[in-house]
Amino acid sequence: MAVLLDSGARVLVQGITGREGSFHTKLMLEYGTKIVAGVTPGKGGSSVHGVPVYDSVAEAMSEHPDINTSIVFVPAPFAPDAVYEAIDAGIKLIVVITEGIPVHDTMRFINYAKAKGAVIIGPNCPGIITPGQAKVGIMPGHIFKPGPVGVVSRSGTLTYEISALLTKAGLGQSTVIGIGGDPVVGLTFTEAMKLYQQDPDTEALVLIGEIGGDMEERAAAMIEKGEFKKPVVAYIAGRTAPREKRMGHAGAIIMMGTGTYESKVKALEEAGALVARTPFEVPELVKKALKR
Amino acid sequence: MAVLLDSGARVLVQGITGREGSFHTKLMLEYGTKIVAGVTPGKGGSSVHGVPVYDSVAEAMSEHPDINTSIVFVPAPFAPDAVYEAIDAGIKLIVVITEGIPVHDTMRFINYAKAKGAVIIGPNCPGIITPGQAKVGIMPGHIFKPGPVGVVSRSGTLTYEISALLTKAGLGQSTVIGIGGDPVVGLTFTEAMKLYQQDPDTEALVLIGEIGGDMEERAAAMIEKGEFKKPVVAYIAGRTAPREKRMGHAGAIIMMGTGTYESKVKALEEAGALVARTPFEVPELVKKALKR
Amino acid sequence: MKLYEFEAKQILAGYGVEVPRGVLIVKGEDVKSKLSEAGLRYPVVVKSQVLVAGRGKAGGIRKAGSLEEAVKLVEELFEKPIKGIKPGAILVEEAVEHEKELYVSITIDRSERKPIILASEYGGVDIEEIARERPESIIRYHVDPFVGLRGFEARAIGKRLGLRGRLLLSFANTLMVMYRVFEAFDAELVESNPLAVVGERVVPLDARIIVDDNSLFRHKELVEGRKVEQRGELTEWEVKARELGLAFVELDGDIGVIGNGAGLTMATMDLVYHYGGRPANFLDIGGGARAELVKKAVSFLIDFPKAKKIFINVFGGITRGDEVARGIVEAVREKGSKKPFAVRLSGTREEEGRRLLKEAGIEAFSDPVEAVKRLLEM
Amino acid sequence: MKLYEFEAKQILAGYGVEVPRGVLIVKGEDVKSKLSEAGLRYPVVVKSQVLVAGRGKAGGIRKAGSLEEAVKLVEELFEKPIKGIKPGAILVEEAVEHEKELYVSITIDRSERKPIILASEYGGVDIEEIARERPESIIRYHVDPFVGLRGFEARAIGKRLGLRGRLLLSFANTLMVMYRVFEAFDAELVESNPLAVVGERVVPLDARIIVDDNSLFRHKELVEGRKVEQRGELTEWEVKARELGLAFVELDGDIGVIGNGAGLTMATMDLVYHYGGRPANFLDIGGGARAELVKKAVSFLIDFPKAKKIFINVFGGITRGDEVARGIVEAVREKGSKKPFAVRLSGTREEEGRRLLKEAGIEAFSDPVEAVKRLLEM
Repeated sequence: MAVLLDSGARVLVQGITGREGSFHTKLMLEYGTKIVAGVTPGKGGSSVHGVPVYDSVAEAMSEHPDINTSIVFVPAPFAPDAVYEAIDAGIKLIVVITEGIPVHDTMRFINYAKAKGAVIIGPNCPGIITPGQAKVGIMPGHIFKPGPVGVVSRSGTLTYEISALLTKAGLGQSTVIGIGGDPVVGLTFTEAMKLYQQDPDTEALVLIGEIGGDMEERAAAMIEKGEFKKPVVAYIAGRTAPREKRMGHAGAIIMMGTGTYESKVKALEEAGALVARTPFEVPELVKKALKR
Repeated sequence: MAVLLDSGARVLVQGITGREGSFHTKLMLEYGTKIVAGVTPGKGGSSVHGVPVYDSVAEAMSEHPDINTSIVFVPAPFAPDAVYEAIDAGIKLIVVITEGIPVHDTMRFINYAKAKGAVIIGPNCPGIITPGQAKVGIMPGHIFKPGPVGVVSRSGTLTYEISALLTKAGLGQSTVIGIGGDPVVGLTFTEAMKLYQQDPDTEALVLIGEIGGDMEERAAAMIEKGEFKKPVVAYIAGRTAPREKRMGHAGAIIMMGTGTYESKVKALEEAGALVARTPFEVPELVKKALKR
Repeated sequence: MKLYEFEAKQILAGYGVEVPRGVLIVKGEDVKSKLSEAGLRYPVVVKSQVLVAGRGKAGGIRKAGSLEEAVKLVEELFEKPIKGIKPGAILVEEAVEHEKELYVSITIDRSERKPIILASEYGGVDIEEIARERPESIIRYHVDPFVGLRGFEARAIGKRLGLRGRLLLSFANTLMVMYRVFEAFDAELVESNPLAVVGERVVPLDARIIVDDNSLFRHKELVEGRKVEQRGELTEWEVKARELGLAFVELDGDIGVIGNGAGLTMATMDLVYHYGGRPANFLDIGGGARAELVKKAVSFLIDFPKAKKIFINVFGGITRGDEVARGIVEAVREKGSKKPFAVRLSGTREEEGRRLLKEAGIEAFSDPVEAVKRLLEM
Repeated sequence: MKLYEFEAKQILAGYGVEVPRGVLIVKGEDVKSKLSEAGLRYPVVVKSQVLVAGRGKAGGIRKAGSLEEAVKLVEELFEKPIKGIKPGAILVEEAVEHEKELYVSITIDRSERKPIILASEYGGVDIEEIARERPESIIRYHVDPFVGLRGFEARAIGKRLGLRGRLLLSFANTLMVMYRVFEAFDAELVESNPLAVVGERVVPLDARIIVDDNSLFRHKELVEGRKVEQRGELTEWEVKARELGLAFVELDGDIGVIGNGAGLTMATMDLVYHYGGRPANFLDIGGGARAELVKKAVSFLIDFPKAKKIFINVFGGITRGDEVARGIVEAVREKGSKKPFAVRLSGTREEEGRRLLKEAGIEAFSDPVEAVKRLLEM
């Protein structure tokens, strides 16, 4: 087992003929991910790195009914449509790499996905990897190795940095999920934690947060309530970062006391998580947590 | 029993302070309908013919939790909002008298009602009456009397004409429903027929149709398939009427062979219904049907 | 409200759809200078802007190879009535060479209570015949009115039409725009026939939009400041009735008919027909009519030359018999009409109403069958 | 993109909301003649059009009792920087006498992934304090993004604010318009504070709209042809960076920072801080950066006077170390910079990259902790 993604994944690449889509299809294939089909409207009939390309998800599904996962590289103006198409075709895990999607669109397709029982990772995310089994994303595969540590992160390169540190320290990963950096994302920390809680392969969780939003505070509340029982090591980026763009009074009223570096660290520490001061402390704290 | 409406109805009048709403509240009360509250936004706290008026359906419901039926007299631009409000408040039978509602609005709130399990009668309809028990509509009450004949009709005044003829002929009515004259209505002939089929008080059904649309053909198909087993007497208005406004080729393609006086009469007769040539033949045919 | 072809195309173009290059010439404008200034490439298509169906077969669409020919044709078409209607404007467009004609429309499916898209790869003038003969060749696709049409659905429809590559994307884009217009304008119909295939693009050679009359309160921009007055397929008397606010439709017979409620009015016409008469019109005074409205309707039928006799059938639920009677009496008195009348009055204050009518010398009945039989004998 | 108050009010007025009568004076226009022509009723409120928060408390909103006073104030405000920013335009509006100030806004609740309406009967400058002290006094209402806000919901919110009668309807109507604007403009925020109660109506005395930058591709009308240039709260160097297409934010310290990826860049700044330094900026070159972009970013920091030393931290997943190194070397060579540098390079071709840097005399590391410690010692 693992979280959301294992060797059973049969992957569709939406936007496969684009520069990014094509490049990462190659890298995912090299990693061993079973990519069975791609979609680019109007380019049906061609192929990319040996992967057949279709005009629509429905056509890809009818030729490859085993598809259960999709990754979206479609440019922002058309990405929401690609997500709806995947949802309506019955795909239950959809990873949206695309950045720059208008937040109203994201909000809508996430609500739609929820109603239809599909999980969205992203948008504007590096994707998901279960080391040694499958990679559905754009992360460099070689820095990961299988092991007992779950990683869930709001940041891309910081995920790579910390995963590489874990690997170097001999701490492999169960599943690593980059949930994406947009204000509104599909899978949240707490939703991911529910999955990690149930995953027997995950013994500890590394949570990589950022200032802004209240996802870290919600994660802390979940630990506090005893709904997440595994040890958690957190790192929060942005201690010295400029404040986010001010969203009028509304932003202040909604966030009221949350969203800052201090509030996040405080909430997590009070809930019993170990909070690293630099990314380089993470492996040490994970070792400490696992020994407890 | 009866169809959709009996003496257990506790009725809310939406748009109660308007000319029509107030006038018909009086007539419905005189008929014995239990009207417990009215709503007109901004006029909460007043009363109409002794019925308390509230600003919102939610407020009316919290004071009168027994409300189970609503009748809407709100002017067209605001009527859809009133319908949504009634649906969201959990009312399961909503009679929309208002005429002139844009069809896109109607289409939306009917789909919404269906998803929420509410029945909409109308819009642009005379309403529903179960003689001797309750009247939720604008029909003249005195022309109806209790009895074994169900009546379902697309036309207002024609319903009165034919019901009065039935009453004069000693044929009382179980429940009379005017489903409304708009192109898109909530309760359709076939949906009403499913209810009449299950109603032990209804022994025969009078179906008053019009040219246009294919509701009569669908009713015929339902009889044909044996899904409606009670005798049906139909009258179709519009034998000499001008064709409907032509909806481009699309209208012709959708209707293809249905929608005319001839197609409706043929379909109904082939399914075994008795079709009256004038409204005045209806009572006689009902008597004939009941004797079989 | 039916929009003219040029209006429909302007709307589509405003949403980014490529339409043929052209110029609109409104009646009274200088045809030659307008055409010269437009700098069109010839040949052009000269199209009479009328709202009647079958315009092409009736000679309202012609081709011109040169400016001179186009000027002549425009002037000719201004004088040519199409099904009785002379155009208020002519649209002159560059002819578009194309390989194929598609059909596509969005309308409301009354039964499903949802928007429906109809599409066919066999577009053009014979689309209805094709729909009759090969109904399976027409694609029918329902849209969820809350979610709207999405791009992949539009492409799936295009694919089923046999379109591929860039042409598929052009079709899907056009269909998406049509759906946006369908929603934005509260349309009962958005249609393009033919939607031409031109290389890797689709171009609407014709376009129709019908806006829901009930929605006009929120589309004032469509009603106000129109370049070309709306008349549609209305006859002279229908236009007059509309100005008076009467729900009137002209028919071929000679018995004038007034009823209250559309269903009862239709049934009244049917009754006339059943007993051997021919209705001259449909005129519905609705529910709860006051004396004034009745007077207006009756006066109108007295003036309407096709109506040789007049049959009024009112079943008064809420409508008061005395009000109806007063309206009739006043109209007859004022107009000094000699047309034979029969009035059926039932419901509230029916006796009083009948008494008033009898006093004025108008035959009044409680049974409409008796009334119509008597009228036809007169 | 933050819209100016006058833009937000124009939009609301376009949807039928009553806003105070006023006139916009753009820098360079003749203040006196513009104000005279406007024919406003005095007293008026003179409002500096800047995009910074706390404009009122900073003296950007003043009252004038006469034309002369208003002219003087406008000229004064044009020269008065608000938090470092001088306005490009001044809005002069008739003062509106009112009984009460409400607060209302629509934004996106990230956690619920739904639009949320916030409303309070205690609007005005102290709304955030009220939210802190009496959070229960703030109404929070989530909207289904597919169904949208409906009138009865807007009225229910108004009722909870204690509004009644026509005032309730006016509030609900204004809130409905705000929601329509929120949707139509892809807004991250639509806010009115205060929303004044004036007899039986509400009038927005201030309005803010923030449009999602990601959506600007479909709101070209907002970007093109603006009356007043957008600068917002950006500093001089932030404006320069934006023109160069760099994701740069100015801070208070003296260590210039470049990273790839927002998270890693923030972590890099935090690392500098952790070891006793103070970051001078945030500069994210993103994933897969080429030599050219690196060169541009490094050159920018060389020019940026606040950055006394420069720390570059690149974890190359896809980014190639040699490309990064080449960019750095070229920038240093071209600028002839003497600023101390430390570069951490990991990932693809890291050895080659470090070799290139060493050859150019720039210290290169694989461990960022080592790198930052070394830089701070220099």
